[in-house]
Amino acid sequence: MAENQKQNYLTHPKGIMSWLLTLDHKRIGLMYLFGGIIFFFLGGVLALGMRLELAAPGNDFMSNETYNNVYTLHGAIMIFLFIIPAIPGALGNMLLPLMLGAKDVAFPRLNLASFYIYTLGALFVVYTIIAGGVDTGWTFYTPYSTTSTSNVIPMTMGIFIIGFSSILTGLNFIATIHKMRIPGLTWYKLPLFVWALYGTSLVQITATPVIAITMVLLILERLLGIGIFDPALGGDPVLYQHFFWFYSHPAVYIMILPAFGIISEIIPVHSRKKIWGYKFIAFSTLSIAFIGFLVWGHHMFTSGQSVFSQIVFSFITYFVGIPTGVKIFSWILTMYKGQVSFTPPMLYALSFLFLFTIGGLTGIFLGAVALDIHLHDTYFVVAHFHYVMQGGTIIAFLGGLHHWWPKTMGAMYNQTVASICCLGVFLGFNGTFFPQFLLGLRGMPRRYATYDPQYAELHNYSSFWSGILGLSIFIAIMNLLWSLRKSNKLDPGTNPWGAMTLEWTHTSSPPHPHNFEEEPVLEHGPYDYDKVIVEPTFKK
Amino acid sequence: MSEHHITPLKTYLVIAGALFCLTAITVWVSYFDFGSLNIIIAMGVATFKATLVALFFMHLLWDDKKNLTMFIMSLMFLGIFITITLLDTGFRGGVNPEVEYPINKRAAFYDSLPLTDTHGNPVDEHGTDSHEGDEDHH
Amino acid sequence: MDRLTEYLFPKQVSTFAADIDNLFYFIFYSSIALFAIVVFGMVYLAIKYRFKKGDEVRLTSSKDHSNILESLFFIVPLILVSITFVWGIRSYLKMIIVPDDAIEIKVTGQSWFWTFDYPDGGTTLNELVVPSNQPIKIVLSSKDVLHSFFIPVMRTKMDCLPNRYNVMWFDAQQEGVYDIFCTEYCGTGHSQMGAKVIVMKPAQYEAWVADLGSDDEDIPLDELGAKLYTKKACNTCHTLDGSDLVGPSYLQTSQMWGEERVFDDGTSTIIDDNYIRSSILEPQTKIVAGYQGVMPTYQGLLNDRELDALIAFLKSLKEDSQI
Amino acid sequence: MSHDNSSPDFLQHHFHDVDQQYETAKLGMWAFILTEVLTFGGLFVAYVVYRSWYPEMFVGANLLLDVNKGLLNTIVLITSSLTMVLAVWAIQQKKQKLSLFMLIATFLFAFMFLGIKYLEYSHKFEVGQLPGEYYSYMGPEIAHLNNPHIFFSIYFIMTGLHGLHVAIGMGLIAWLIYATAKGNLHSKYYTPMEMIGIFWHLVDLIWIYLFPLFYLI
Repeated sequence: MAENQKQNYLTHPKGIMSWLLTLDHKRIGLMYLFGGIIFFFLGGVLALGMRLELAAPGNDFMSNETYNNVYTLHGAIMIFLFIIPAIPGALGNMLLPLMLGAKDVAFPRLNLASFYIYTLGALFVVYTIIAGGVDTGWTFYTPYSTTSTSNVIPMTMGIFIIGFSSILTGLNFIATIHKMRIPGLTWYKLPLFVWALYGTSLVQITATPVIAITMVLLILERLLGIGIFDPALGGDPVLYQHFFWFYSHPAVYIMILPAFGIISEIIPVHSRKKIWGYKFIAFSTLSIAFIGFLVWGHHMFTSGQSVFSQIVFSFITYFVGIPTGVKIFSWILTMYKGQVSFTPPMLYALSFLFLFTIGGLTGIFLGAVALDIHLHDTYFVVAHFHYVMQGGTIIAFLGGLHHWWPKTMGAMYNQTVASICCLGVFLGFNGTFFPQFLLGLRGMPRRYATYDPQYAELHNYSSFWSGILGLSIFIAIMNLLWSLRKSNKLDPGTNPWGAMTLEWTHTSSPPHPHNFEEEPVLEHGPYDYDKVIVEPTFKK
Repeated sequence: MSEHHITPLKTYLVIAGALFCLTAITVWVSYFDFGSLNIIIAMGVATFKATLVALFFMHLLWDDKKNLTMFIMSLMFLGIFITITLLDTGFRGGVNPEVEYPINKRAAFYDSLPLTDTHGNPVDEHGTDSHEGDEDHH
Repeated sequence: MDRLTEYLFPKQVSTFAADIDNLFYFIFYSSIALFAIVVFGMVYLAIKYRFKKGDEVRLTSSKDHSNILESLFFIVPLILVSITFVWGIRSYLKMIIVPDDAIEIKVTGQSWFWTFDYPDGGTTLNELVVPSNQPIKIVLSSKDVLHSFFIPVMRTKMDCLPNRYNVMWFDAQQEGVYDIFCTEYCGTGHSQMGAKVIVMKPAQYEAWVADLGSDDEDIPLDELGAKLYTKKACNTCHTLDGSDLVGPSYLQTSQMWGEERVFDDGTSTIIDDNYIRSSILEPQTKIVAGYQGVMPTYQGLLNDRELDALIAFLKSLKEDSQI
Repeated sequence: MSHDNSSPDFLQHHFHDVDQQYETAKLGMWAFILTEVLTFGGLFVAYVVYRSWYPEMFVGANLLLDVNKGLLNTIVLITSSLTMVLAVWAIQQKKQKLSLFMLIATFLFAFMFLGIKYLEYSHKFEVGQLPGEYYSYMGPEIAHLNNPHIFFSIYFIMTGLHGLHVAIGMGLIAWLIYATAKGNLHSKYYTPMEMIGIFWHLVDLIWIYLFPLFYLI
C-alpha cells in the first residue's frame, strides 16, 4: 500500500503507448489540454497577424486574400478547436469523475474515441491550412461558400468530424453525471461546475447534430448543387443561416456555461464562503441552456427574415439576460462576509466578472432590433463577442487552469508572475477590444482587410494593446509549464486553496491512477465553509 | 439483470399487428383526397405508429423515465427548430410584399432542359410549347 | 450629449437616426448604472472581506440568500429590458414601413461594386444620388453572393440576397457626401466595396437626373476613361501604380502593350485593343495566369465610346509613368 | 466464465454493479437517439420549409415515387423491427437459438430493404430524377412545376441517410449474430443487443415518417 500511495496518474503506468491508448479520463483530459493549447497558440498568432495588418488602413502587411484566410482560420480554430473542446474536454474530463467520486467517466473507451475524433477533425483543419486556407468566414454563408474556390470542403469536413467528438463527450458526461455519483451525492450537493457541465452537455448533444447535417448539406450543395441553400438553384441563403445559427447560437452557451461553472468554483473557494444562491445558479444554468435554443435569429436581424420573427427573436433574446444577471449578482454576493484571498485564480475570476458584465450588457444593445441594424456586422459585434468569448470563457479557462494546476499536475507555479500576467491580460484585453466598440458605433464594418483612414487611430490603439494581451497570455502559460520542472514537486497532500470538493479532499495531488484509493464517503457539501474548516496546506 | 421487465410475447405480436394495420390504413386513405386534411391524417397515423414503436419495442413504457424524457426532449427541440424557422419562412413579405417570393421562381438550369417522356427520354418541339405556356401561369 | 454623440456616432442624417441614438443612450446609461453597481459591489466586498496577513482561517457566514435582493435582480433588469424591447421594436417598425410617397431606387450588389437604378431609367455605379427631405425606398438584390448595404449616417442596413428582393428606406435631412459600406462578407474585394451617397437639394437632384447619361460627350477619350475608371468601379480591383489587388494593375497591362500575355489555361495572346475590349465584356473567357477569374461582365454597363475611352486611358498610363 | 455475481467478467472496473452498468449504457444510448433525431431533424425542417414554399411541386413530384415499393419496404422494416425485439425477448428467456434465428432474420430483412431501395434508386437514376443540378426529368406530369430537383434532393438525402443507418445497423447486427453464436451474450448480459435493438427501432421509426411524407402526401 505504501508504494501505491506514491503512484499517480502522471507517472503510472509509463510509456508512450500507455498515454496514447489510455482510458484514464485524467490523461485524456491532459491530451485535450495539450491539443487545445496548441490551437490556442495558432489562433492567437493568426489574431496578432490580423491586428498587425489592421494597425494601418492599407494593405501594409497582408493582401486581401491572405487577410480573409487568416480571419476565417482564426475564428474557426478558436471556436471549433479550442474554446468548444477546451473546457469540457480538458478541465471537464479531468475533474468531472473526481468531483463525483467516480473511478472514471461512464464510457471510457468512447472518451478516448472522442479525443481521436477531435484529432482527426483537427487534421482536416491543418490540411486546409496547408492546402492554402479557406476564405469564407467561420460562418460559411451560402452562396459565397458554395462558389468560393478555396478549401471549403476539407474545412467543413473537419467541423463535421469535430462535431461528433463534441456529441460523444456530451453524451458521456450526461450518463456520468446521472449514474456515476457516489451514494449520498445528490443533485443539490453537486459542485456547480458539474451543473455547468451538465447544461453544456445537454446543449452539445442537442445542437451539434444540426451543425453536422448543415455541413453535410453544404458539402452536397458544392458537390451536387442540391438547391437547398444556393439561390441560383432555387435555394434560400437565409434558410442556411437558420440552420447554421440553430447550432451556433447554442454553441455560444457550450462555450460560456463551463466558464460559469469554473467561476462558481473559484469564487467560493478563494472567498472561503458558502456560495450565494446555489439553486439560482444551478437552475439559471439550465434555463440559459434552454432559452439559448430559441434566440438564434438575433444573428439575422439584417438578413431579410420576416418581420414577425424579428420581433419574436428580439423578445426571447432578452430572457437570456435575466438568469445571466442573477448569476453575476450571486457571484459578487458570495464574497459577503467571506475571507477573500487575492490569489491568481481569484484575480482571473474578478477579471471575468468585470469583462463578462461588459460583454453581457453590450448584448442588450444588440438585442434591440432597431439599434442592431446599425451595429450589425460592425466592430461593435466583434468587441461584444470577444468580451464574452475571451473576456468570459478564456479568462475563466485560465483561472480554472491556475486553480486546478496544483491538483492535476502536483506543482505550484510562481504566483507573483501569474498575478502580474493576469493584470496584463486584463489591461491588454480592454485596450484591444474597448476601442472596437467605438469603431463599431462609428460604422466600421467587420471582416475588412483595409479601411477608411477615419478609423485608423482606434485601430492602431487596438493593435498596440493586442501585443500586450498576447504577450501576457503567452507568459502566463509559460509560467504554468515552467512549474513542471522536476525540482518543483508538491507534497501529495497539498490543498493550497483550502477547497472542499472531493477532488481536493479525498485524493492526492496529482490524483491516484484510479482516482481514489478507496471510494470516498461524502462528509459535507461542496461549499460548506460555514460548517467545516479546511485549512489550506501547501508543502513542497 | 434478472429483474428487468420481460414483456409477454403476445404484446409484441399485437403491436406488430397494429403497425401493419395502420400502415394499410394510411395507404388506403391516401387514395382519397381530403384537401389539407391529407397531411394531418398521414402525420397523425405516423405519430401513432411511432408512439407504439417507442413505447413497446423500445421499452420506454417500462423503462426509467429519464430515457423517456430524453426522447421527448429530442422531439421538443425538433418542434422548436421547425416552428421558429417557419415563423420566418412562412411570414415573409408581411410588410413589403416584394420580399415574399424569389425573383425567379424556377432555377435557371431548367431553361436548357429538354422535355422528356415518362422514361426520361427527350421529346420534340410539341412539348416545348406547352412547357412555355405553362410556365407563364406559375 | 451632443458632443458625446459627435464622438460616438457618425452624423445623424436620416429621420430616424436621432431616435436610434436615443435608444442607444437609454441602454447605455442603464448599463452604466448596472455596471457601476457590479464593479462597486465587487471591489467593495472583495476589499472589505479580504483575508489579511495574520488572519485565522475560520468558519464564515452561512448567509446565502436574500429574498429582497433576489427579487430585485429579477425585477429591475426585467423592467429595463422590457422598455428596451418595446422601444427597439417601435423604432424598427418605423424603419421598415416605407412611406407611400417614397422614390424607389434599385440597388444591386455585385462583387465588388454597387449599381443604382433610378426610377426614370438612369444608372450609376458606386454613387447613389438622392434628394434631401424625400423618403427614398431602396430595393436591394444581388447578382452573385450576399452583400449588405450599410449607410452609417442613416443608421440603416440591409442584406442583398441573390434571387430575392429586400427593402429599406431613409429620408435624408442634410445635404452632403456620406459613406456606404458593404457589411456582409463577399470575398476578396469586400473591404473595397464602398460607395458614396450624395444627398442634394431636390432642385439640384432634378437637374442631376435630367443630365444623367447625357454628359461625357465632349470630353477627350482618355480623360473620360480616367473618369470611368473610378465611376465604373474598376479601381476596386485594378490599381494604377503597378501593385496587385484582385486583378492585374492597369499600369502593368499598359507597359506590356503589344507583348504576349499568358492565361491560366496555358494559352496566350497579344495585348491589344481587341483583347482589352473582350476582357471587359467577357472577362471569364481568358483569365490571366496567377489571378482568380472573379470579374463580372460589363456588357450593357458601358457603351462603345466608353469602352474606347477606357482603352485610351489604359494606353496612356504607360507614357505617364515614363515621364 | 465466472458466475460470481459480485463481479462477473462483463462488469467494467469503474462500475459498482451490473445494474449501474446496464442503466448507464441505456441512458447513453437514449442520449445518442436524441442526437439522431435532431440529425434527421435538420432534414425534416428542410422538407417542411420547401413543402410550404412549393406545395404543388411536392404533391406533383411525390406521384413519381413508387408507392408499392415504399409500402413493401415499410412492411419489411416493421417485420424486421418485430424480429429484433423478439431476439431480445428470446435471449431474456434463455432461448439462445431462437434469439440467433431472429437476429439472422432481422439481418435478412434489412438486406431486403436495401435491395428494394436499390431497385427504386436505379429506376430514378435511369429516368433522370436525380438530386440537384443533375436532375433532368421533364416528363409531362412534372414539366410545369417549379424546381422539382429540390424535392429529389431532399428525397435522396433523407432516404440516403436512412439507408446509411440501415447499412450501419446491418453491420451491428452481424456483430450481434457473431457474439450470440459465440455465447458472449446471454440472459445475464445482453446489453449490446438491447442497445442495438433500440437503434434499429429508431431506424424503423424514422421510416414510419419518411414513408407518408414522400410516398403518400
